[in-house]
Amino acid sequence: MSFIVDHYNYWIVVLLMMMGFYVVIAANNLVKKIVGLNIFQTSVFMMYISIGKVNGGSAPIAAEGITTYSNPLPHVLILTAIVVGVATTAVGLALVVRIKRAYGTVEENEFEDKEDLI
Amino acid sequence: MIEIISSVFLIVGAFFSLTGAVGIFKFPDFFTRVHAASVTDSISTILIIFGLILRTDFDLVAVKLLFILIFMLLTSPTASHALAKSARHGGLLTLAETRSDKKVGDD
Amino acid sequence: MAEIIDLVLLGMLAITAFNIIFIKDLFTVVMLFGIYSFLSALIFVNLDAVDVAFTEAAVGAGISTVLMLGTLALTGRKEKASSHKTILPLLVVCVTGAALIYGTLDMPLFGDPDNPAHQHVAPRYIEDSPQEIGIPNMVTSVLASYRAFDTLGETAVVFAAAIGVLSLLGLPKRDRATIQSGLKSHLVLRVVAKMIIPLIVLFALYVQFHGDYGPGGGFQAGVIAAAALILYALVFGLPMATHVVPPRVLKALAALGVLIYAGTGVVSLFLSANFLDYSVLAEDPVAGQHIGIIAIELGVGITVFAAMLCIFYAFAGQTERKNIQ
Amino acid sequence: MLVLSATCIAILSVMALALARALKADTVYDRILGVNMFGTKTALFIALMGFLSGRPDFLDIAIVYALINFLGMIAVLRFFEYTAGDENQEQEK
Repeated sequence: MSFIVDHYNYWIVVLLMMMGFYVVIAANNLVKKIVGLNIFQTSVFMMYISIGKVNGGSAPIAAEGITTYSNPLPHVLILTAIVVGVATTAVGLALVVRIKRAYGTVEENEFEDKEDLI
Repeated sequence: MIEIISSVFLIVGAFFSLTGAVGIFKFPDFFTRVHAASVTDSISTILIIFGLILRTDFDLVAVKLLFILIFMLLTSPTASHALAKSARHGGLLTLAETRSDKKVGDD
Repeated sequence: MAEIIDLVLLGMLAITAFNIIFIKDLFTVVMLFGIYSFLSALIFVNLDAVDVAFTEAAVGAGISTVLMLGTLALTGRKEKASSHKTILPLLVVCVTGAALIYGTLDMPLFGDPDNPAHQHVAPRYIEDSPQEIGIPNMVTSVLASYRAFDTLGETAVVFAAAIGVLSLLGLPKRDRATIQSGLKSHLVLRVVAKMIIPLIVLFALYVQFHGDYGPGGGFQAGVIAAAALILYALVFGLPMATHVVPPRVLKALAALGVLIYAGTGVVSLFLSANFLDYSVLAEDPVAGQHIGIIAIELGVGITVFAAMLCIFYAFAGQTERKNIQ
Repeated sequence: MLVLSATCIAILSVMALALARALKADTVYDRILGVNMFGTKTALFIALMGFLSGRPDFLDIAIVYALINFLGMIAVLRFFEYTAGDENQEQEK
């Protein structure tokens, strides 16, 4: 029982990662692929934050009467990663818009028929 | 004493939000469902935030809670209104209208 | 109680993600993705990462959703039936997942204070940073002082992403104000938006300068300020927004933010210290650290604000262009 | 403390119901309604959670939630008005 309690967080995070990964490789639509990529990315964030958690700890902002704090280092790494993540998502979406304009479709399997258009 | 008043506020607020959640499943058409969601949203926000304010020392935290209250009271009904208006604009009918349409169709 | 909340939230997260896989209507997918971001931010709050939750709520749920909706407006909202075989991806995913789960068995226990991750530099940050840097928010001190190089890199990445989007899509022309846009028929919405947009800008300033004492800082403040203008553009139309904050100014601001950040480092170089070592900026090292952090947070805030708004303008400009054609 | 926990659980179940509504909806408007309700309840939940963990000074996050929820709603409505025109044109063709 305690084994499950000590690990369930990691398992659900891995499950989420699998779902995101599946969408990225199985989906045909490029926008959906980007959504999948974001799910994948969030699961990685959650993994980091889970590692940073300390039982009985509190948010790492110093206050009177609090002695245990959670680890601030993963928070810093993930905070910047989120902003960079949305910036790269924006670039990805911009590419999708351009692909739509060039090929008239955002479905992966429909590009093959239009390769001669390039 | 304050603790008890605050508890009453919180419990009544939680009750109202639960009724709202039941409402969005049980009511027959979209417009009544918006009604259920938006009315209970406002009242439960007011009650819960007041309940929480009574638990503070009336410092910056209370001011922030008041700010949340004002913000939510402005935005939540506006969003509901805009959504209902948009649905109406998009051609969604109320239950009564759907029924009378059917009658006309039957005739 | 915290464990129960954690479990329920993770469960809802898994259900949401599972539904995203199968839903073909991309509009619904994007809405569910918004919920997904909200939920993950809630989990971050529950795991004590308040700063991260702040960022995820503002960036993930806000900006990402708006940009994805903008893309959908251009590319269509229905996903066509997939021609892929699903067996192979499923196999790959299951093998990867099994390997990772096998890996987690050796991971340190969840929440264990003796976890190796808490032994290395973290105790120093937790014990010394309030005295050394002089601000209570350890995340801000690590972000802006101990790991300032890293943050400079991230700011540059955000700047580069804005350049990338602009070179792919281009900014809207300023004097195309003749097109009708915005939510013209929603009178209540327009009035309320007018009332709350100043409040949002005020809140952004609060987050910017209160980031040393509570959750917040340049990244979050920049995004919130950008959200205020995005709201303005959505309600009153893009031409009005570009009238208020012209794209030309945004380009300059995005560069200016990075310049302020790097400039702070150069100033400390000239005062014969290391790059981005703020202790020399004032006579008292702690006061110097504080000045440095305020300066670079300002740089980060300006860059993030300008970059996010630039990206939004680029997408919105595309949709308006499609409207004309 | 007990009352706070009970309120938390109540709000959590409301969130679950709103999520169910967003997942299984008759019309797309019902879906948006579910998402909107989810957002407002999340903001309340954050406020409650701060009091539950004994550090209520993190209410800024609840403000951000309320704000972003509103922004998302407006973006969705704008998307609707935008694509509605498209669909009409397609029908005319």
